[in-house]
Amino acid sequence: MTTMTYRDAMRAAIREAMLADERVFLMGEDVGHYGGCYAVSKGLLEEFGPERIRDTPLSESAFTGAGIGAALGGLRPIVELMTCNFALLALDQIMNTAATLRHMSGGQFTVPLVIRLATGGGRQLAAQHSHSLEGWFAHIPGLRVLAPATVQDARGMLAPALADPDPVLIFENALLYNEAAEIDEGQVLDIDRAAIRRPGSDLSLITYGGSLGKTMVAAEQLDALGISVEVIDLRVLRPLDEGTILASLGKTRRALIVDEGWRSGGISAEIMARIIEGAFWQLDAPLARVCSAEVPIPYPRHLEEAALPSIAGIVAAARQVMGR
Amino acid sequence: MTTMTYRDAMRAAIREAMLADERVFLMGEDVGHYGGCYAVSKGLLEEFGPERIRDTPLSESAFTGAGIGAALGGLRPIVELMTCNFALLALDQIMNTAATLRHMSGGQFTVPLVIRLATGGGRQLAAQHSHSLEGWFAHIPGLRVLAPATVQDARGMLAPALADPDPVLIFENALLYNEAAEIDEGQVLDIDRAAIRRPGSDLSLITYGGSLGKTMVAAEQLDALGISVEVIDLRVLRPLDEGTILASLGKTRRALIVDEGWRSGGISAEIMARIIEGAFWQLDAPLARVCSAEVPIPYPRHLEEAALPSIAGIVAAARQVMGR
Amino acid sequence: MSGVKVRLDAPHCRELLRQMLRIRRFEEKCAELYTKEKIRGFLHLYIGEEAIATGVMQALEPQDAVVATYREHGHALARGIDPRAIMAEMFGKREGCSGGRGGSMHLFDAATRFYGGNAIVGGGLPLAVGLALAEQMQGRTGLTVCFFGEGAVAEGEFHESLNLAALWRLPVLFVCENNLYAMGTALAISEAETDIARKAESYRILAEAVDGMDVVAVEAATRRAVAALRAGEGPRFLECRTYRFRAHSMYDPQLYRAKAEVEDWMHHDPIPRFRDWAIAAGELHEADVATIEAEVADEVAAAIAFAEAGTLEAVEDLLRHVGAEARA
Amino acid sequence: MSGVKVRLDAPHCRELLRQMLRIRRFEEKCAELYTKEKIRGFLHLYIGEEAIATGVMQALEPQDAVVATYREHGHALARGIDPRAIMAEMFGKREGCSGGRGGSMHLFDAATRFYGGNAIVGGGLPLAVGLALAEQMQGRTGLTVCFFGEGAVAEGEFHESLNLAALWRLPVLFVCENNLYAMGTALAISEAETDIARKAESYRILAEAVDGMDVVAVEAATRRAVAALRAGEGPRFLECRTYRFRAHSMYDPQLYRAKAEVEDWMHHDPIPRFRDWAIAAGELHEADVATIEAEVADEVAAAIAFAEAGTLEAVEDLLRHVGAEARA
Ligand SMILES: Cc1ncc(C[n+]2csc(CCOP(=O)(O)OP(=O)(O)O)c2C)c(N)n1
Ligand SMILES: Cc1ncc(C[n+]2csc(CCOP(=O)(O)OP(=O)(O)O)c2C)c(N)n1
Ligand SMILES: [Mg+2]
Ligand SMILES: [Mg+2]
Repeated sequence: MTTMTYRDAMRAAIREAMLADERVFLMGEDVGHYGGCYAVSKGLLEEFGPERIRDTPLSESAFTGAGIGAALGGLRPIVELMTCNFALLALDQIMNTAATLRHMSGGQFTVPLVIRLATGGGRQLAAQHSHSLEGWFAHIPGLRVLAPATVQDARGMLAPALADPDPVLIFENALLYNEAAEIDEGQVLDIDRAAIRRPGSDLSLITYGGSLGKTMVAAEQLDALGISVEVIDLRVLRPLDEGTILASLGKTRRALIVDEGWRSGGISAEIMARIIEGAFWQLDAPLARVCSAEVPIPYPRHLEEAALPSIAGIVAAARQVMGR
Repeated sequence: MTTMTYRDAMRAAIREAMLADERVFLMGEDVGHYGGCYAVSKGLLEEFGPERIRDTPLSESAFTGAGIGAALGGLRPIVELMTCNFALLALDQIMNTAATLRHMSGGQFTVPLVIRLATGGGRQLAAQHSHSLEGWFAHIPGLRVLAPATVQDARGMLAPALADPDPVLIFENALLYNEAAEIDEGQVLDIDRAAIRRPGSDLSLITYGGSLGKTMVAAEQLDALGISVEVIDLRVLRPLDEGTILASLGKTRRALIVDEGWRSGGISAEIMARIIEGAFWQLDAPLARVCSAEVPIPYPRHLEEAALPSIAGIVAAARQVMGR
Repeated sequence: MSGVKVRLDAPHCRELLRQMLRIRRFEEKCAELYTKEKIRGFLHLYIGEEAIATGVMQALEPQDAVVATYREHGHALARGIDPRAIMAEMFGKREGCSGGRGGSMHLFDAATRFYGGNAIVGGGLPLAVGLALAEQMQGRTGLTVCFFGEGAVAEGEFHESLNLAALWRLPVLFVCENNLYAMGTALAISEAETDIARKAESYRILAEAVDGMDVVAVEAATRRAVAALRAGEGPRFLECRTYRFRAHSMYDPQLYRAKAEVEDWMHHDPIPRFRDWAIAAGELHEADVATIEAEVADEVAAAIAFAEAGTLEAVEDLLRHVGAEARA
Repeated sequence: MSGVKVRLDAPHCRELLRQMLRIRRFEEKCAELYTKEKIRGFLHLYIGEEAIATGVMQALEPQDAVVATYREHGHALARGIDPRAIMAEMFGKREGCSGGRGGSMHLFDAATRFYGGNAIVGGGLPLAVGLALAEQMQGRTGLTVCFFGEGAVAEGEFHESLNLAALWRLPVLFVCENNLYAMGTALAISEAETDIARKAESYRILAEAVDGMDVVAVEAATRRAVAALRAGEGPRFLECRTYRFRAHSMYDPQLYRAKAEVEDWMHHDPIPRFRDWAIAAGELHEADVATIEAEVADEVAAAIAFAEAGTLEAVEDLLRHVGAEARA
C-alpha cells in the first residue's frame, strides 16, 4: 500500500505505461515544458523527452485527430485535452472519426486512443471553464467513457484503457487532483464495472467522479438519520454497468442520482431511464436526481456553490425520496 | 389555407422575415449560389442579393461565431449550418459563446441569433451524415431548441425564433423537406408549447421532428387494435413543455417515447426522467422508448432501416407497454 | 516504379491511360447505377479530375498511406483497391471494401493503407498528420498522402494540420484538388487569397501548383515532392488545378456555374489530352487504346457483376463494428 | 483624439503614462488581493504588456468595439471601463462590470462596447468578425479591435476568421499580443512560421509588426491601421512583440523559461522606458510622474474600497441571466 495523490496516481500510471510500451506517448497542450496544466505530467518531459511528452500548439482539433491517426498507425497515444471545455473544439474528430472509423471501415481499422480531460467546476472558473460534459460523450456509440473518482481508479484505469482497442475517454474531475489516499499500486482494475463504495439497504445513491466525495459524506449523514445508503460509483459512463445498478435497486427499491452535469439531458436522466426500464415494478418511490442548476456556472463562490450539487442538497433530496 | 412543402414553408418564412426586417439575413455554406443544400433558399439570392443571402466558406466555427457577433452588433442573423453533423465544428461557439454571453456579461449582451440545421438519417448517408443531435443541444442552458415536425411549424416557427432575444436552434429533419400539407400561412405559433397531434386516452406517444410521421401511423395501427393513443409532438426540445407531457400522462398513465437519437443519453431519457419526477405515482406501467440503435448509422438500406425507429418497432413497443 | 523523373515509355503511357480510363468508365457506370437505385446515398463523381489520383499514386509505394475525401473512387481505384470490392461497397454489400457499412463516401482498405473516405470536409487532414507521426516515431519510411478539395482550405483543420505537419517535419504530402468550386461556392467567394499554393508558405511548407488536367505534370510534381519527403525534408504541398465535369453530387442542379464554363473545361479533359499526346509521341497506338478500353470495360462489368452477386449482411449483425467484439 | 500621427505633446505623454500606470498598479493590487483570496478563479496579469492596450486604445472612438481575452484587465481599463466596476467584478460583486457573474476572465461593458473577456483561446476572433459585419451591413462607421495572444494563432478559428474578415473586407483590426509563450509553450515549439505578421499575407491582409514595449510605436501603428480601416480598406493585422513579466496565471511555477530571460525583458519595461524618454524629451517632469502615481494609487484604492463595499447577489437569483426574463 502506498499513499499518493490523485495527480501523482495519474502520473504514475502514465509513467508506467510509457515504460512498459514504447508505443505509448503523451500529447497535448503544455504537457511538457509547463508540466501539465494540472501538473499531472510534471517531470515526464525530463524522463522521456519531447518526442514522447509532446507539447502541441493550441490546435485541439488537429492534435486530437493526429492522435487518431497515430493510433491507426500503430502507436498508443494518450491525448490530453486540458479540459472538456476545450474538447468541444475537437468533438468533430472524436465523434465523426474516432468513434466511427471502426464501423465505417467494416472493422478493418481500430483507434486505440486514450483521451484524458479534466472536467467539473468548483474553482470559480466561471462559465467557460466549469463544464461537466462527460455525460454528453457517453451518448456516443464507439467510445468508452471513464470517470475515475478515487485515487485507486486514477492509478489503475489508464492501463486497461490503453489496452482497449477502441477510443477511451478519461474524465478527471479537477477538484480531485489534490486528494490523497492509500492505494494498492499493483491492483488490476477492470473498466467494465461500477463499484459499490458503501453497501446499504434503504437507498441507492448513484454517482461518479467529482461527486463521489460529497455523496459519501451525505451517506454518512443519512446513516446518522437511520437511512442505510448504498453508494454506487459508476466509474464507467459508457457502457453503463446496468447490472450493478439494477442489483442495488433490487435491494433498496429507491434511488437518487447525483451528477455534476446540468440537469436536463444529463447522464442522470439516462440512469433514471435504465432503472425505469429494468426495475420499475420494484420501485417504492420516484427516482430523483441532484444535478447542477441549469445556468452557465457563475463566478462568485456563493453562486457557484448554489449551482453545483452540495452535500446538503443530496441529503435533502435523499430524505425526500425516503419520505422522511 | 395554402398547400406547400416543408421546404417551401421554410423558404417562405425566411422570405417573410427578410422582407419584414432588414436586420435579418441568411448566412451559411451554399445558401446563395447553390440555392441551399436542401434547396430551402433557392431563389432568395436573386431576390435579396449576396449581402443578405451570404455564402460562406467552409468555416463552421467562424461563421457561426460571426453570426453571434452580428447579433451582438444589432443584426438578426439566420445561420444555416447545413447539418448537425457539421455543427460539431461550431459547438464551441454555440456553447461557450452564444449560450453563455448573456450570463457572463450579467445580462448586458444578448445574442438574438437563429441557427438552422438539418438533422436525421434515413437517406443512406452513413456514419458521418446521419446524426440526430438535437437532444444534445437541448442540454445547454441559454439555448432554445426547436424541432418543427409539420409544414405548419416549418412555416411558423422562424418568426418567433427571430423575435427571441436569445439564441434559438431550429432542427429540420431532412426527410421532411418534401412533405406537403395544407397550412394556414397567417397562423402565429408559439415556441413554448408542445402540441397534441392526436388525442387519446390509453397511451401517450411522445415524439418530435422526423419521428412524428411514423408515430402517427403507428397510432393509427394501435387504434385499430383498440388502443387509444395520444400523440404529443414536443416541438420545443428546450425548454421542455413539461406541463403538456404531464397532463397527458395524468390521463393515459402510460407513455412511450420515440426519438431518432441514439438511445443512451438521448432526449428520450430526459422525458422519462421528467415523467418519473412529475407523475411517478400515476404510472400504470414502465415507461419505454424507441430510439436509434447505438451504432454509427450504416450505409446499406436494410441496416439503416433496422437502426432507426420504425413504425413496426413503435407498435411493438407500445403493445408491450400496454401489455397486449 | 521509383525515381524522380517520369519515364514516359510505352508501358508507362499505357498504365497512365489505363488508370484514368478505369476511373472514368467506372464512374460513368456508377452514375447509371445511381439512377437505377443500385447505389444510394451521396455519390460524388471524380470525372474530369482523374489525372490527379492517377499521377499522384504513381509515385507511391505500398508502405505509404492515403487519406482521401468523399470524392474518392478515383483514389481508391488508382491506389489499387479491387474495383469489385469498391463497387460492392457502393451496393452496400458485405463483400464491399468496407464490408458494405460505408458506401461511396467511406471506402477503406487496410491492404493498401487506404484510410478513407471521409465525409467531413477537412476531417482527413489531422488524420494524415497522425499517420505520418506514427511513421516518424516508429522510424518507418512510409509517407502519407492527403487529398482534399480547395473548399477544405477554409476550414480551421487545414490550418492546424499544416502547422503541425511542418512544425514536426512530418512526411505528409498535402494534395489540394482545386476544382474551383466547393459545392456551389466558387473559390473567389470563399478565399481572400485564391492562390492556394501560396498559403503553404505561412507554414514554411514548400508548395507547387500544377496543371491537374495533365497527368504527366502531376506525376512529375509528385515524384519531386515524394523524393523530398523520403529524404526527411518535412511536408510538401501540391495544388492541382482541375475541374469537376459533373455535378457536385447527384442532387445538384448546378445553378452556380455556366454550361459554357463546363464545356470550356471539357476541352482540357485529361484523358483525350494525354491519349492524343501519347499517340502523337508514338508511345501509344490506336489499337492500344482500344485494347485498354476493352479491358477496362470488362473490369467494370466484372465489378458490377460481383457487386450484384454480393450478399447483404444479416440484420442481426446491426451492432457489429461499433467496438471490438472482445476486448484485447 | 484622431489623426494618423501621434502628437507627443505633454498632455498626451501624461495620458500615455497614466494609462500604463493605471494598469500596472491596478494589477499589482490584484495579485495581492488574489493571495488574500479576495479575487478567486484564474487571474491572468497583463503586467509588462501595458503599452499595447494603452497604445491601441488611443486610436479608437466610442463607436468602436473591442474584443479581448482572459488577460484583459489592461484592455478594459484602457478602454475606459470604470476601474471600480472592474475590481468589483473580480470580487464577484453585483456592482461589477458583469454583475459579478464573470470574474477576471469575463469583463464586459456595453457602454464602451467592450465584448469581453473570452476564456476560450481564439474564441473571440469570430465574434469580432461578426461585430464588424454588423457595422458594415448597417452602414455604420465603427471598427472592431480584436486582441489575442500568439498562442491563438495556431487555432483553426484564427484562420477561419482572418479569411472571413479579408474576404468580406470587414473593418477589423486584429492585434496579436505576441508575448512568446502560450502558457508554457514557446512560440518556436508551437508555430512552424514564427514570424506571426507574415501569416496575415496568406489572407491578403496587410500586417505590421511593432515593438509592443514601445507605447508610441504601438499607437502610431494603430493609427495607421485605423485610418486605413476607416477608409474601408478592409482588415488590418498588427503584431505587437511583447513579454509577460508575471506567471501565466497565479498557478504557474514558470518551469518553462529562465529567470534570466524574464529579467532581460524587464529591461524593456514599457513604463520606465516611456517615462524616461518623455522626461528626457522635456514633455514630462518628475513632478508629473509623482502626481500621476498618486492619482493612480488613489484610483486603485477607490476601486478596492468600492469592491469591498459591494454586495453579493442573492442566491435566489442564481438562475438569472440564462435567458431573457420575458421574451420580446
Ligand atoms: C465540415 C463539413 N461541412 C460541410 C459539408 C458539406 N459539403 C460536402 S462537400 C462540400 C464542398 C467541398 O468542396 P471541396 O473541398 O472543394 O471539395 P470538392 O467537392 O470540390 O471535391 C460541402 C460544403 C461537409 N461534408 N463537411
Ligand atoms: C481553446 C482553449 N484551449 C486551451 C486553453 C487553456 N489556455 C488558457 S490561456 C492559454 C495560453 C494562451 O496563450 P496566448 O494565446 O499566447 O495568450 P497569452 O496567455 O500569452 O496572453 C491556454 C493554453 C483555453 N483557455 N482555451
Ligand atoms: Mg472543390
Ligand atoms: Mg502568449
